[in-house]
Amino acid sequence: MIAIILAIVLGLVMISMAIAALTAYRVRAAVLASGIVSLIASIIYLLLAAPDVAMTEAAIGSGLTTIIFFYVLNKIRRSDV
Amino acid sequence: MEYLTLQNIGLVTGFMLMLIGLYGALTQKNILRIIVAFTIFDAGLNLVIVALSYIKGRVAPIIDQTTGVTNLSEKFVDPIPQALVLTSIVIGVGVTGVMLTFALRMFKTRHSLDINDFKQTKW
Amino acid sequence: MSIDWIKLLFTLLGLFIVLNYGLLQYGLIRRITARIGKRIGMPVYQPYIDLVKNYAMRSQITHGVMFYLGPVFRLVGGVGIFMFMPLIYGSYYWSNYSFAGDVILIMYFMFFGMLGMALGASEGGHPYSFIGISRGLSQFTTVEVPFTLAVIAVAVQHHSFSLTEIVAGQQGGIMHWNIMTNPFAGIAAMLAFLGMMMASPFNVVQAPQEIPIGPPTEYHGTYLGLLQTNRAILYVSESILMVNLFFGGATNWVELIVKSFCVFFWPVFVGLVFPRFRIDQSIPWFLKIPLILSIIGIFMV
Amino acid sequence: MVSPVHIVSIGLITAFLLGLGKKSQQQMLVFVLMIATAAMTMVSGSWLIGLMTGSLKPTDVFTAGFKPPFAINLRMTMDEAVLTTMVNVFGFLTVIYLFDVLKKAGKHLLSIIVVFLIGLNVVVMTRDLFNLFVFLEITSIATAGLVIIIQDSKSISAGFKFLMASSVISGILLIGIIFAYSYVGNLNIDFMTNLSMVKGGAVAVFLVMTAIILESKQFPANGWALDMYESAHPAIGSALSAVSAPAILFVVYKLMPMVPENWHPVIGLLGLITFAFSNFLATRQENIRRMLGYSSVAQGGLMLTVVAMSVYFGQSFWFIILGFLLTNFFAKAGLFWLNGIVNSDDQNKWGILRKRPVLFFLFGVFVVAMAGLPPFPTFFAKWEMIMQLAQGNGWGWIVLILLGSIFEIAFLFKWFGRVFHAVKDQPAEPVIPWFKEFPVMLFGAGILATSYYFIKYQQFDNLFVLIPLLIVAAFVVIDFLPAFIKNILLIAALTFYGYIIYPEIKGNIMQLVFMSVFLVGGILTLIPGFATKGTRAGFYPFAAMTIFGLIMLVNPGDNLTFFMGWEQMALGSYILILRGKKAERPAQQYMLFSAGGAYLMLAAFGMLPHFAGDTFFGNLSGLIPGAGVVFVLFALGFMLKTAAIGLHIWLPGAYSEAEDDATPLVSGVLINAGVLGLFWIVTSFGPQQLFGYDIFQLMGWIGAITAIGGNMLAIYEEDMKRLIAYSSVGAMGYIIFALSMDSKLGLLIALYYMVLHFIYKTMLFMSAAGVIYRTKTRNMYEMGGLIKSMPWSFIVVLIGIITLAGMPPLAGFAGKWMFYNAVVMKGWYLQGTMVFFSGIVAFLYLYKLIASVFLGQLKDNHRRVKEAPFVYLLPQFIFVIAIMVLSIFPQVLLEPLATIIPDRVPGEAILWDGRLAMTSFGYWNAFAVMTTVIVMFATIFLWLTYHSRKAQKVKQFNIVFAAERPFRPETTHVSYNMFAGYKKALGWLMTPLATQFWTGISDWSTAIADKVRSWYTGNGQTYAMHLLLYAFVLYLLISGGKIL
Amino acid sequence: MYKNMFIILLLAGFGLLLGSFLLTHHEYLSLPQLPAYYADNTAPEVGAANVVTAVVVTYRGFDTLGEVTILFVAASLIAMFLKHSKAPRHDRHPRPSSVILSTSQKLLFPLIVLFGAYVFANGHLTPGGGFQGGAIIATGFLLLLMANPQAEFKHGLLNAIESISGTSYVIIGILGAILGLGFLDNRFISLGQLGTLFSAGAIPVIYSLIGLKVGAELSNILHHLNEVQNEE
Repeated sequence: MIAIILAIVLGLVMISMAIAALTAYRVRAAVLASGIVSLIASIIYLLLAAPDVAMTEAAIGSGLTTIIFFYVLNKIRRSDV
Repeated sequence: MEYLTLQNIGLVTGFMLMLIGLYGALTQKNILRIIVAFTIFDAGLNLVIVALSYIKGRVAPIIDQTTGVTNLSEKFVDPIPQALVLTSIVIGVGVTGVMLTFALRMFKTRHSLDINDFKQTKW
Repeated sequence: MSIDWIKLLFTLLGLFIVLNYGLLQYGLIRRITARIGKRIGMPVYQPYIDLVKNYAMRSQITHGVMFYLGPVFRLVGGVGIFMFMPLIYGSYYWSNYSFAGDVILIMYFMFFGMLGMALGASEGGHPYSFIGISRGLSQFTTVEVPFTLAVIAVAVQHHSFSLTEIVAGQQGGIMHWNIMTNPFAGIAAMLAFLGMMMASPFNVVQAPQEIPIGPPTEYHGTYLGLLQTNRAILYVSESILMVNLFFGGATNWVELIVKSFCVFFWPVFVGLVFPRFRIDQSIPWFLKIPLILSIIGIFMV
Repeated sequence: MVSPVHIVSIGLITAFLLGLGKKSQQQMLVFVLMIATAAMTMVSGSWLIGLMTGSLKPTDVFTAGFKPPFAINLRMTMDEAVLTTMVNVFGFLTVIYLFDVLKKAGKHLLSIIVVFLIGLNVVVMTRDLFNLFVFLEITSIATAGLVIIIQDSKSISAGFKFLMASSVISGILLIGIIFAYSYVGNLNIDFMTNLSMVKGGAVAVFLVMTAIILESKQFPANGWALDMYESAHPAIGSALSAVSAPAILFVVYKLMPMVPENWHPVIGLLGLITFAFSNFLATRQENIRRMLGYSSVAQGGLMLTVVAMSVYFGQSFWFIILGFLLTNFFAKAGLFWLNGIVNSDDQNKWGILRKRPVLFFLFGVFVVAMAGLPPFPTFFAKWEMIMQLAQGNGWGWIVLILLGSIFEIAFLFKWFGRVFHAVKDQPAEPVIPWFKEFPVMLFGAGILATSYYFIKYQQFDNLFVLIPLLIVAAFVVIDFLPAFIKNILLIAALTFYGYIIYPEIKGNIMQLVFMSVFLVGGILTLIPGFATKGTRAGFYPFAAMTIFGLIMLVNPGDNLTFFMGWEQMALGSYILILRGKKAERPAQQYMLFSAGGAYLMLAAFGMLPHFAGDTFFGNLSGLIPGAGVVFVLFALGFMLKTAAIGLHIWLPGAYSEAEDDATPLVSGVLINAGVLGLFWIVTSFGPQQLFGYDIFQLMGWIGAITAIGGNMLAIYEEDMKRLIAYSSVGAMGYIIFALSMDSKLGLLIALYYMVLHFIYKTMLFMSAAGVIYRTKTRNMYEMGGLIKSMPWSFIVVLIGIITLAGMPPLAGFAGKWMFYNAVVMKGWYLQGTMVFFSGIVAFLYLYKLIASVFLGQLKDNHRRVKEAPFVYLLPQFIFVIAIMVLSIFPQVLLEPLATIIPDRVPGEAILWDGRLAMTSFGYWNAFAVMTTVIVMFATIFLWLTYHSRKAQKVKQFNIVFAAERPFRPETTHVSYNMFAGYKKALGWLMTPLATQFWTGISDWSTAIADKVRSWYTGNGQTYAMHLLLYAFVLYLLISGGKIL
Repeated sequence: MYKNMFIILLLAGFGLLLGSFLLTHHEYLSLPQLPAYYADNTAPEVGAANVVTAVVVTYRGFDTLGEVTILFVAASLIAMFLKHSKAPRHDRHPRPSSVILSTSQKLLFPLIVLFGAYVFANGHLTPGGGFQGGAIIATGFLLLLMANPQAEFKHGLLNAIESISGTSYVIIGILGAILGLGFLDNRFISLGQLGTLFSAGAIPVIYSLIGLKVGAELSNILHHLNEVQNEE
């Protein structure tokens, strides 16, 4: 039951983060938000008995992707990114 | 209440993320945001897949002391979707990386990140 | 095929009669026309004088082969129409060479002379002859339409294209004439006949300087003589055609001459009354009234 | 035997090892790549050969050693062998073709290329759904990498659009896969055929299928693909088109077993819509690469249809799909590669190819093959497809296919024509490296070889199909010889062919008549060719093709041969017309109308088996319900060739702009093909009704109007050849009218006129050719007085026009006489009068023709003009003799012709009493008329000659002119605007309604195409949305609005 | 705006489609045949404790090969796309990294790499494997980059690692086909004792190679992104 409540909460946070990612003023924030979405996803994966996936998501989906994003953002120096 | 299972929560959340991601991909003007939206779509998709592998009350498909070596098919969750998601995540990062490089180059050619500025070819 | 020499003789005799008749008729008509116009006019025998004079002329020139052949074609056309037409109903010897073909042959043979003449005149190179020819051909195309329809109407009525048959069908009194049994076709044909004769009001084709038919400026001497000969024969032949088609034909020479004279007088009469049409007026005219009449005529059958 | 999996391992090892390479070793790396692709080719090729010869059995490769569904398995059967071989051969050639690019590009590109090939190979071979997904992704990313070989802003943004689209597609696919898994519990295609039966499983099938269909670039959700085609390097475009698309379609094929039966037509229809619309839009394309892109997409659509309907097509499936697949493979790749060689998307720049005969020839081969004309595989595939569809009453489908095909022909031949006439001020001798030429030539050889096997597979009658084709091929090969040798050879070939064919057909007078018209016409029209100097490259193969195409029509034996002959003739004559100096547009029109007619016929051929079984035309006499439609389609098809009014606008341009001495062939001879067809249907169908209306009645009116229209239009022509051309329209109207009377006399007239028209029209065109050859102009107002320098030509024209006009005593009168009898017997007075009127109208233009060219004043610049060359005159006088014989003894022709007419046809025939022809209405004795006229003529002529023997010849300037030099000299020529009065009076009759109509259609289609293609906004996002929209609509179509 | 509404409608339709899945789908009560087979037979057949790993590396090893290839082709594409500018170095405006970063990097990098190696080498026993391990290694590399943005890396080394590990992977796959039962079969090396490091036949080898390769590829991507000329 706790797992379910936790899952619901995490799910809601994910969805709101996703919406935040689309509405954020700065692209950086959007990228960060999407990184958080991935991160939370990896927690949910743990709840769903998928530790392998959780690790991968955390390392790649959340970590690396965000890093690559920031690299690119750094290369594009603009006020609104 | 009977629908309020972990799997269904995962599925619904995943679907929502997919839709949000798609909406973003179809409405955002900034190329980088479009890519962000696609990653959200991917995340939702992966969540759906993993959620499908889940069976209530079972454990991760890894043999250890707690599971023993017998009757594993009644103890484990489905390993296949998990394997698929592994692949899917890696593919996702590959595609995202490629798209980002494209975005970088597109920005270099036109000094813009607006998707509407890249309509050199049409009709 | 053995040649029937006696028939040939009769045909030539007929040709001679028709030639004389044509010349006299022409003179007479000119005379009458002049009288109506309050002029004295030329003597009736004037065409003979013209003819003889022209044949006797000595200084002759030619622009080339086709110029030379033009009058030949023309006269062949005229004589041909005569040759292929039965003159007197019921007479073997006076049926000429009508065994070679029916009314269609005659209708198409009219073009023969015209074409040759047109070509001959063209070779002269004078622009006016081109203009005249273009007018003549233009008008002729539209004249032929109602006429052909009328002929078809008659042919259908008698179930034959053969002139002999058609004449045969009209025997037995004036009420059997096609002009009576099928007045629409008859009238249409008579209107078309006006154009065929190129008489006023449809004589813009022959308007003085632009004349391909009749004595043009280019043609003189023998050429002109040939053309005049042709005119005499052709006009009479066409009249006879009309007689055969619509006025019951003729069983003897007198009847033939009387009838054809009357038929011939019709365009003269009209010409005296009406002013000349321009070419672009005459074309639609032929495609209106005569055409409609002939169509009615054909559906009457 | 090497396991197919080693295609992958070889490739991957190469790809990975390439990473070790250094910059300085780049050239070596390229060779390594070459060797690797060659090795891959050998593996798949050896499987292909092994499977074909039967030495190998179809195999499954079990990866990891577990049987499916426990592990992924790759399959290698004939299908996979073909496709992987295609992919790998193509890869090998691409590496060669891109040699210069790759030498500079760096090792990464090499890796990407080989990974791309691996991706495609596995996509073809794998039987696992998720594995398919993975390798599709590989292919996608590799494609994105290949698109940016040219790193310009266009290709980069196109690549990005592609990535967006493929993200959406792969999302849909993955969702579908996962749904499928959750329903059936495994991922192997062979174990989920029952997927759609499971409750909810249809959704999974739908998603997977939709994704694959979207991946196959179906209209209209394919903007991304088009942009890619437009901006990518041509070699890459060719890869996308030639191997990517087939691989995806093969996936569709693999997945079809799990698709419910009732979806097949929907998917098929979507493919056809793509085919029709993409081709339609391609007509508006100026950019070559984008046009080829549209074309590729269209081909993909067509193949999707075939694949989707594979169950329906049954036995013929492989034949059809291979036809499309291989043609697309060879031809599209070849065209893209040529684009790379020319290195320009501007059609006018393609003139470079004209300097390279071999490349240009291959270009033509590719275009023709794409367009689906014989003898290339698409032609047979399309035929078979339509026959199959017709059996299932798929008329709507047929309409779409034919529409698409006609658009396809439109843009392909527009392009071809443009290139043919491209300005030649290109760099003198373009340097084309061997490695660019080699693949093109190889693929050219490939398509020719494929065609050969397709023809062989059909098992045609050798004498009527194979020998002609071989002769044509031989003339292609010997095209470098001087013209006169080829001329002799072709005439000899035709004569010889006539010799061997005669025993085959001598029992059948109809075939004999048409065969002799085509053969004799062919030979005689070739004779003037002796006057040309040089090699006259490209003329003889197509002259041969035209003539032999015509010959194939005569004794076809089956419908396919007839149609093949028809198309072949159209193609050959198209080229002959195109060779004219200003013939680009007319030839294009000609092609379009020809193709339109051909496709109408094709549809009719599809319907025919419903009524007649498999036999050629069969016994169709009597009223069969519904046969009227077939009849109308055929009639329209043939009347397009005979240029019935409304369908005639291609004719004057095509005939007049063709090379002068080729015109007699394409007009006088060729037009009889239409007559042949019409005669065939009229006799075999008999009277038919359409919606209760008698079709013959309608045809009669069409004929009458055509006769008037054609002749009316001829009157006002200032151009000699156009005038004669319009006269052909009129004559054809006459024939159509005669045929539609459906009486013994009527058919006889048609046949007689066919022969006669052939004689005098060929003669007139040759005469015109001779005049034009000498005067170098076609405008009649620039001529005049040529009788003096060209008397022989004049005589020919004079006889020609007397015959044409139907004046006694020449042969034309026979037609007129029979005509009157027939009309009166039939009772079609009004139509008859119209035709008659047209006959008189003919006098006007005939007079104009002869008078303004040969009579009147000689022009200054023509003073030194000589008589036309002997080789021009010779055939003309052969025709003159023929006319004379026919004039005196018409029964020589008329009696045999009368035996052709079947007994079924009502009405009375001509009775012959010696030389006297009789009907119940009239009579006519040609001999007597001729004799009389000759005697009269001779008498008068001799008398005149005697009388005016001293006539003095007048020189030209003996006539006084008084005129100033006007601004436009031609306006003072008497023949200019000659029948002005007539025009004023009857000009309204020739309001160019037909031209307006067709121009309108063209304008409208342009406008619509512009509207439709504005759908492709160029915005990647919009394209992504299209994908979803497409999926949505597809869902509605499949489900009918209900939940699946 | 209408366009957005339209897209929302479209997505609503898509959502309905997905929703219909929720309606028809039911959570498994027991595993279907195929995953049940994996669960039961992984240990005896493949010898891996981690069933997911067994599926990834052996049963669906071909997928994984593809996956590696995807990363490879993506890395190649990025490398090709972001060719190093030929502009001289001094054009750039170096921003020295903080002292903390540069010192911690020296300490952390080996640790991170070691951890990554641990993750992939134990992939058949515990959660984790080549991809995760590779990503971790790449993170270490990232640290390196951040500490020395201007450092000249021998990406030849990265390339060599990538190439050799990739090639070895394929060769092991071929060995599986020759010595074992099929391409990528892990059983040509003895399966060993379940649950120990040297068990599960070739799986640890393969996963290590994958780990190395993925690590090298991801590092390469980061490296190339780092090298690309900064936008003015």
